[in-house]
Amino acid sequence: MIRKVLVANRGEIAVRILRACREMGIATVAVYSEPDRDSLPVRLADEAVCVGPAPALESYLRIDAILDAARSTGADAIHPGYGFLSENAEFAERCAEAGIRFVGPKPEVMRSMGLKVEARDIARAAGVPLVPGSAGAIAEADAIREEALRIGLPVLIKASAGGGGKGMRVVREEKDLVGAAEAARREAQAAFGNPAVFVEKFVERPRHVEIQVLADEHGNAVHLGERECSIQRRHQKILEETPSPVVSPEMRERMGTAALDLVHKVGYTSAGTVEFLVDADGSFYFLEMNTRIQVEHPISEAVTGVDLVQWQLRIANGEKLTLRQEDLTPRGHAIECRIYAEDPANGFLPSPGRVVHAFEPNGPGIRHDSALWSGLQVTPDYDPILSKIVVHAEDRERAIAKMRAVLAETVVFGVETPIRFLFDVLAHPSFVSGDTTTDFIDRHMKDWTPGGADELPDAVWIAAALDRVLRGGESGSAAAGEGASGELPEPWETIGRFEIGGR
Amino acid sequence: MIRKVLVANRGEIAVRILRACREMGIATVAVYSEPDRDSLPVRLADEAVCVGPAPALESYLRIDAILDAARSTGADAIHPGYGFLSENAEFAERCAEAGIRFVGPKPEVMRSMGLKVEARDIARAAGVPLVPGSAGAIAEADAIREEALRIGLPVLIKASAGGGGKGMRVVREEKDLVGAAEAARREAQAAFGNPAVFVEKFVERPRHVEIQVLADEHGNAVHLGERECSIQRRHQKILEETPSPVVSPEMRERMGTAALDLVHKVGYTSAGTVEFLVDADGSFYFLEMNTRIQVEHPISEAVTGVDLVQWQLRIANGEKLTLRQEDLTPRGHAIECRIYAEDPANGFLPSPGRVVHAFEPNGPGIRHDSALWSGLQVTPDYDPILSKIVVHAEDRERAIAKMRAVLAETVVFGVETPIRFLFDVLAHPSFVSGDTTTDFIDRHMKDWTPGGADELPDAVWIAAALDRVLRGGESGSAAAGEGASGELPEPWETIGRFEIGGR
Amino acid sequence: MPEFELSIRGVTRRVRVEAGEGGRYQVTLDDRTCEVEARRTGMHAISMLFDERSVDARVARDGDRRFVAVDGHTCTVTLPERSAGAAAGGGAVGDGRITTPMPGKVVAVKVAAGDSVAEGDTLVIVEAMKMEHDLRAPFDGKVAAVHCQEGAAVQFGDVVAEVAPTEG
Amino acid sequence: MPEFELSIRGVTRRVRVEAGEGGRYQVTLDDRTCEVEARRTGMHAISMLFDERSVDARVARDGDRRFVAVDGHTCTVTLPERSAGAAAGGGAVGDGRITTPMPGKVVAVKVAAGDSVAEGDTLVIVEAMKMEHDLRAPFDGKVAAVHCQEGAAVQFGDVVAEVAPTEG
Repeated sequence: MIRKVLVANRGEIAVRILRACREMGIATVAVYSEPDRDSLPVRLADEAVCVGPAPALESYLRIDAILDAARSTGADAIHPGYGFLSENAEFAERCAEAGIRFVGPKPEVMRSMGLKVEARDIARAAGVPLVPGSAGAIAEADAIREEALRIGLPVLIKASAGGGGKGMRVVREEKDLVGAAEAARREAQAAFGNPAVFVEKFVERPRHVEIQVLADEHGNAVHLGERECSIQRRHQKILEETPSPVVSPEMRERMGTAALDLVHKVGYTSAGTVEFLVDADGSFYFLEMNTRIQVEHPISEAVTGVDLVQWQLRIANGEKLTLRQEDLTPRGHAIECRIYAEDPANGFLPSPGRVVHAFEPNGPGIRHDSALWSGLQVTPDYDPILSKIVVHAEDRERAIAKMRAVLAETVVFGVETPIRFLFDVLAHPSFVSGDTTTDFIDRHMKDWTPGGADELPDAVWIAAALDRVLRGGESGSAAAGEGASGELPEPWETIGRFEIGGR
Repeated sequence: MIRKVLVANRGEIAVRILRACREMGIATVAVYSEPDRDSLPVRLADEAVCVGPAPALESYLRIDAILDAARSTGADAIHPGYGFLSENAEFAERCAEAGIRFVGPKPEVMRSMGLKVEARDIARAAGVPLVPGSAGAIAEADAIREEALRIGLPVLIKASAGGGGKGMRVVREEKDLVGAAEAARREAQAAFGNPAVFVEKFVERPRHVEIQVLADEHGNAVHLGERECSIQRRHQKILEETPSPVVSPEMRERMGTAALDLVHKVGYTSAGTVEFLVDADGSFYFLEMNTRIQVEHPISEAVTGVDLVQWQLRIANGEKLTLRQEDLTPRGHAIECRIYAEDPANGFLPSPGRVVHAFEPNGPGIRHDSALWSGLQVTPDYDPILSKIVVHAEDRERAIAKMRAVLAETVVFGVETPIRFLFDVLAHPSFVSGDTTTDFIDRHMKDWTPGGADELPDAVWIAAALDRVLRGGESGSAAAGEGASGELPEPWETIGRFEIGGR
Repeated sequence: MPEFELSIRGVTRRVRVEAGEGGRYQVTLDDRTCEVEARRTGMHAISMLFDERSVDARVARDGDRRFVAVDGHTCTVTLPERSAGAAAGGGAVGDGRITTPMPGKVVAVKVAAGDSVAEGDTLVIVEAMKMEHDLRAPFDGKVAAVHCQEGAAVQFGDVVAEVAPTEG
Repeated sequence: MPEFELSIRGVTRRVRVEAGEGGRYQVTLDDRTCEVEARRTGMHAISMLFDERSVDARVARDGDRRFVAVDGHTCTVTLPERSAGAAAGGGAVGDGRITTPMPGKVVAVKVAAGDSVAEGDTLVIVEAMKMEHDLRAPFDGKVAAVHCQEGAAVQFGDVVAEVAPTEG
C-alpha cells in the first residue's frame, strides 16, 4: 500500500496530484525550488522539502535531491506529473533502486516510448500507421539536413527525448534547415539534457487527436476515447476538447483499438496517451506516446467520470482496473482552456511578473485546475502555465457557451494571459463549425489584438475612475510624482510590509 | 424566444439561474431587497431592481413589485427559483396575465400539487401509494387534534402550502397537539400567507427519497433517478446523495415510473420532484410533489450530465425534450452538503452576522453553488443558506472522501456553519454503511460539538499567534484596551472606510 | 518581544513569538518552543513550515474576534485581556435571565411579570430566518420581569425575560 | 472634486468624479456625464448600478499600474502624469534599439559591434520559460553596439543591441 507520495513537480499538476492523494488518504510531500516556497503545492502538502534554487536543472530535475527528499520524509512513492522528470527512465530506475514506487510505466517501457524512433518501430510492429520520418535520432546538423531533404520539405524537427513543443521546429525552406536544427538541439539539451533530434514529414493542416489509455499490471487496459488538441500556438496545445468534432463512434473504436494494440505490445502500465495526426480524409498516423499524465487529462475525466490521477495511484499500488470499456462512452462535451502567463498579442511571449489579483468563478460544469493565487510571482524559470479551465456541458454548443461565460468572468491582473484570445477563438465561425486543424491560430488569429480602447465599454473607464477615488489618497491631477501613498493598499503590499520580522 | 429573464429570488439559487441564462445568451434581471444590494445576484445580473425593504413580505414576496420590475426592464420570463413565490399559483397566473412566461408548470397544476390534499388525491388516482393522512387541509386547532388522534400518534403536522420544513411539527404526545398546531399554523401563515395545515401518520425511521422529473409541453417526460435526502435537521435536508444506498436499478425504475405516472396524470411540465417516504422494507409512499427546482438538484445533474435549470428555460421556451430515458442511467456518485449560517452545536439555530472571510476550494469533481463572498452580511430575514458544495466521484466511497477533503479546506469565518458537523457526519460508521434514515442526526449526532480546545492541533495556536504578530500593531500583553489599531486592516474594514463619499 | 494570551473554546494559553532571520519565528506555547518558518501568503493566509511539515492556515480578524482555520478546524480566537463581557452564549442562563440565542424578532410573549412557570414552559418565541425558537423557563419559578414585546427586534444575547426560582 | 486623466491602450480620457449621497457618483467622461451608484464590495471589486443596469468591475493596483476588468475586458490603466518611460513595448524599435520583449536570459549573441546585418537577421537570442526568442535586425544596417553577453539575465525593455541604418 502506498502511504506517502512525493510529488516531483510544481504548479497546477502538483496541486491536482496532491488533492487526489488527500482524497485517497495518502500522505503527501511537495518538493519545491526556492522561488516556489509560497506556491500552492507547498501549502497543500503535508510536508515540503526545498530541493534547490530556481533553475530546473538545479531543483526539479535533480534526481539525487528528489530521492533524498523522498528518503528523508519516508515517501514510498513518487508521482512525477508532466514535464520535468516524468518521462525520464533513469529517474524511474533510480526510484526502483531506492525502493520507491514510481507512479508511471516501467522504466524500459518509458525508454522505448520516450525515444521517438524506437516508439515508431514498436508502433509499426503493432500495426499502427505512421507518418514518414527519419529512421533514427540524429545529433549532427548536417545529417539532419540530409535526412530532411530525403523526406522532402516541409519537415518537422523534434527533440527525441521529451515533448510539449520544446525543441521543435517546422522547416519549409532549405536555407533555414541548419539554423533550425541548431536551435532545436540547443532547446532539447536545455529542456531534456539530450540534444538528439528527429525529423519527420510535416503533414499540412492536420488535426492532432490523441487517445487516453489506462492499463494495470495484470494485463487489463481500457481507452477513454479521444481528445482533439489541434488548437496550438508554437506547436503547443492551448485549447482541447472531447469528443473531437470529426471522430465518429466507429472511428473512436478504431483509434482506441490501435492505441490498446500498442499498450499490449509494449506492456504499458499506468495512464498514457497515444498521439495521432489525423488528416483531412480521416486517416490517422501514430505520432508518439506520452508515458505520463497529460496537461489536458481533465476533459477525458469530465466525459467519462473517471479520475485518471487516482487510477495512476491505484495502478501503482497493484490494484486491478475495474473499469469496463463499455461503460466509458463519452457523455456530453468537455473543453479545456490553458491559462498561461503569456501575451497572445505579442507572439505568445512569456509574461512573467506578479499576479496582483486573480478571480476564478465557480458553478455547474466548471473546474479549475489551478496554481493561481493573488500574489503569485511568475518567474521566467518554468513553463508559464497558471491554470486550466475545464467545462463540461450537454453538447459542444453548450460547452462553448459555458467556456465563454467562464472566460468572461475569469480575471488575472498583473501578467498577460490568453483569456480574451481564447474567448475570441471560441467565437470564431471556423471553431464553432468544428474546423479545427493545427494551423487554426496561424490561419485565423494571426493578427489578433485585444481591441483598441475605443471598443471598450464606458463602464471600464468609469470603474477605473471610481477605483481611483474609492481607494482614497489625493485626488487632483496635480499629484504627479507623489506616488500612490495614502491609497488603499493592496494585500500583497501590506503582506510585503509585515513579512520581514515580527517586531 | 425568451430574451430576458427576471430572477425572482436571491442567494445561491439566483446565482445558479443567472449563470444558466448567461450561458444561454439570455439577458438577466435581478430583483433585490435593500440589504441585498451588494449580493452576488445583483452583481452578476445585467440589470437589477430593488423591490423593497428586508422583510420578504415587503420585497421578494411582493407580486406587484416584481411584475413592475419585469415590465420596466422588458423581461419576458420570470424564474422563481425555490421558496418565495416559486410555488405560488397566483403569481404564475399574474405572470401569464402580464404576458410574461413563468418558468415552471401551469398555474392549475401548481395549485393541485401545491395543496397537499389535492396532490394526494391525484396521486391516489394515478395509482401511487400513499401514507395515511387527513383527508383535507385543516385550519382549526381542535380539528387538527381530532384528526391526529384518529390517524394515531405520532403524527406530522405540515403546512398545506409550501414545504422545506417550515410550518412542520412532529407530535408524539396528545398534550403537545394544540401548541404544535398553533405554531405550525403561525409559521405557515408567515412563510406562505396561508395557515392551513395537514396531518399525516408519522412513519418511524423512514428514508426520504425523491425522484427528479423533467417534462415538456409536448407530452414528453423523463425521470433523472432518485435523490436520497434523509439526513435532515429540523425536518430540513442538509446533506443529499445520489444514487441512494438502498435504491436498486429495479427499484429506481419502479419509483421513476410512479413519478412519471403522476406527471402524465396532471399534465406536469418543467422540472419537478416527486417525494417519497421509503420504509425499512423498501416500500415507498408518495409524500408530495415540488413544482419547482429543488435546492439539491445539482447532484442529479452530476450523475446524469443534464443541466436542469437550462432545461427549465428551454421547456418554458416551448422546446422539445431531447433527452432519452435510456441515456439517463446515473454515472458515479454525487453528494451535496448545504452550508447554512447556523450553529450545529446549538440546535442549528441561525447564526446571522458578517462573513469576515470565505474560501471555497476548486478542483476535479467539486462544484460550489454559492452566494458567499468575504464581506457578506447574513441578515436574519431569510433562509440562512450560504452555499452548497457538490462533489461527484466514481463511487460512494470516493465521493465521501472527496467531500470530506473539500469540507476540510472550506473556510467561513464570522458566522457559524455546519462544515465541521457535516465532516463528522460523513465519517460516521452508520453514514458510511448507508444506514441513512431521517432520524440520523437525532440518533447519532444529537450531542455533537466541534470538540474542545485540547483536541486542536498546536498549529491552530501557533497560527493565531503568528497572525497577531504578522498583522503588526503593538505586541505586548499590556496593550489591553487599545483596540486593534495599528494592525493590518481587513479589506472589509478599509472598504467601510472608503465607502461613504469619495472626497 | 511579543508575548500574549490567546483563548480558544474557553481555554487560554500563553504564547511568545520571537522573530528570527528569513521569516523564521520561535514560538513558545506555554512552555514548549518550536521553530516555524512562516509567510503571510495573503491577507487571510499564513503558510508555516515546521522543519518539513507544512501547514496552511487561514486567518482573519473582526474587531476583537480573530479566526483561525487549520486542517478543517475553524476556531474563534480572543485575546482575553481585550474581550469584555458578551462572550457567553445565548439561551437560558443559570441565573434565570433568559437571553436570545440569535438576533431576530419576538413573535409571541407567553407570560407576564408575576406569572408562575414550570421548568420547560415557553416564555417567549423568537423568530429568525423563518424558524421559530421557544425560549423556555430554566427551572420552576415566577416571572420576575419581561423585557420585550411582540414584534420587537432583538439582538444576540438580549435579556428578554427574567425568572426567579420558587423559594423553598 | 477629483478630476484626472486615465490612459488605457494608448488612449487618454479626462474624468471627473463628484460624490453625492448614498454611494451615488456623478462621473463625467470627457464631456458626457452619468450617474452611478457604486459600492466597493471587496478589495478588488466594485459594483456599479447605472439606473437599473448592473456592472461588476474587478479592480487592482500595482504601483502606478492599475487594472480593471469588466465583462471580460481586462485592461491596464495608467494615470498619465505619473507614468514615466518604460511604457513602450519590447521588440525591435524604429530607431534601431533592440529591446527585450520579456525578462529572461541571453543564450546567444550572434553579432559584434561593426558587423553588417540585413533586415531579419538574428542578433541576439533570449530564452525565458524554456522558449527561445530571436531578436532580429529591424532594417539593413551596421551593429552600432552590443549591450549584453551570453548568459546574462535581462529585464523587460532592456536595450541589448543597437543597429544603425545603412547610409544612402
